[in-house]
Amino acid sequence: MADVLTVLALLLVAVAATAAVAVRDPARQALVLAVLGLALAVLFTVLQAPDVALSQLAVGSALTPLLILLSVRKVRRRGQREDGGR
Amino acid sequence: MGRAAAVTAELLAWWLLLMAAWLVFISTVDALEGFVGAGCALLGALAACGARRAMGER
Amino acid sequence: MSRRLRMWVLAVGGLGVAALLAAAALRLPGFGGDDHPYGERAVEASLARRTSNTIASVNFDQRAFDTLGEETILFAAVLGTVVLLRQTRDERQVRPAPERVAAPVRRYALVMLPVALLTGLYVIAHGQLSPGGGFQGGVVVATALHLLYIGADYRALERIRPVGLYEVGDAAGEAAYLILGVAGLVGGSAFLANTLLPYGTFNTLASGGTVPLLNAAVGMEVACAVVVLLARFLDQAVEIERSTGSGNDRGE
Amino acid sequence: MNGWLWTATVLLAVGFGPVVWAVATGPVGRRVVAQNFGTSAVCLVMLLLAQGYQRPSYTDLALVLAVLGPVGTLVYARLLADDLSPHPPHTNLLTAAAALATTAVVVAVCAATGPGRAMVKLLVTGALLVAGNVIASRAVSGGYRNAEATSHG
Repeated sequence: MADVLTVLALLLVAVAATAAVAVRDPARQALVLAVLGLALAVLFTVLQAPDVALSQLAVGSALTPLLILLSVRKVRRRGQREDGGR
Repeated sequence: MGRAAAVTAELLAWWLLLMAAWLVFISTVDALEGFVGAGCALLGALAACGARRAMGER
Repeated sequence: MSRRLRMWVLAVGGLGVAALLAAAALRLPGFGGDDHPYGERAVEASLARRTSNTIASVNFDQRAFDTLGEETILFAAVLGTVVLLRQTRDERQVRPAPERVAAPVRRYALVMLPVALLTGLYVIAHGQLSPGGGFQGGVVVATALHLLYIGADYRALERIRPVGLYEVGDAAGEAAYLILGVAGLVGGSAFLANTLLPYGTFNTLASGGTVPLLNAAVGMEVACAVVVLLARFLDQAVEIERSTGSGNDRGE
Repeated sequence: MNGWLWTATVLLAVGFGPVVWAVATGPVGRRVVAQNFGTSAVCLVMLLLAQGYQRPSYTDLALVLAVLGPVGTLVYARLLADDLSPHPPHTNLLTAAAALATTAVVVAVCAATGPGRAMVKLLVTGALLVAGNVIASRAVSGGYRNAEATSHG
């Protein structure tokens, strides 16, 4: 009966991944990617791969959002410059 | 003289706190773990003091 | 090469890959069964060299050459980012404005910076004992430094993080990994072979021969590489802007 | 599947399931709050799995998540400030729920591991998680912004 946990983890990853693709705005996508990272970390732990889960947690919880949101900020500031800035 | 004492005191406080955290984190305690922990705790203490000073004078 | 033709080439290629994948999957041992030909050999070799974390043994001992490739990929990626995100002639650097951050968040960042740094170093040092290693720990160390950007502003972070030093650290980490590999060669066995150091006693920090050293080298390289990467992203997002623009918009 | 794994399954389904839905829909404020709660839920699931699989080394995952999770939420609070400030989300209820769940799980797992350094490590992880969660959710819900009436730098 250990499959219940595996199936649930797989289901959460599938739903989170679909949501990550469905969300189009980059800033919101960064949030969904963070939650997808958490779901993947749970799946890797359930499948007894803690090193991979730790890599996913280390990168996905703070580094990826920072990179994405800094890029969004750069594009937004450049966008404001085009239409006359603030 | 006061400032240097204050900085070393803060450095020492951070070092002790981080050394305690290291001893809690590791599973088996032995001499080498202690040395490596002392080194890492010192690095952490230096970073803590540097960060506080960098954040202080803005 | 019309669009339709390209679609057909894609379809044929995709079909071939699908067929190969299906054929391979059919011959895999059952999910959750107890028949692990590769796993048993890896664990056997890992225990022979007294490395309790088999993944670290596979990463840094049995297939250390692949990890050299992974590490160089990260090094090259950061190098590419540094080149792409450099400041071009028509851009200028603006001093970042001080950002007012609430006191509790500032105190939290000040307390968590050393704790996160220590956690990262702990994960690097115990790579061959418990889950973790150079890559994971390096990222945690790099993220710890950036708590200063979150707790205060980019000016405070720049004061404590000389980028040149981290670029040297990045290269030094990569070089250390190579030197350890050549040391194996000089020591009479093969490149990156784990025959140099004694294997030590099981489940202690000094176990696993060169695995902890390779872990430390990768940890240093990854930490410095991520700091350099984030430095370039922060520069572009906060400081660099087009000088021909209205000009009064100061980066914050 | 011992009791710990069943609890982890229930917490995953009840705690983390709605988070995945809440982070994919609705206003940005609620999404950041959902991400913050998701971090706590998964950290607790990691502690339960570590106990369920009888592998104390898995608690390192919960420790790293307790350290980096709130940092991720603070990154959102900092870089999405423009989207969050018009109508900040209210998070007190959720933070209280997270703190309660954390205390319950940490106490249960500590009772199972027995006194010693391992228990201190669990307590440290729990404390880091609760502190990070409280501060991150206060930062997200603008609890500090009007308190100091800081100029929007």
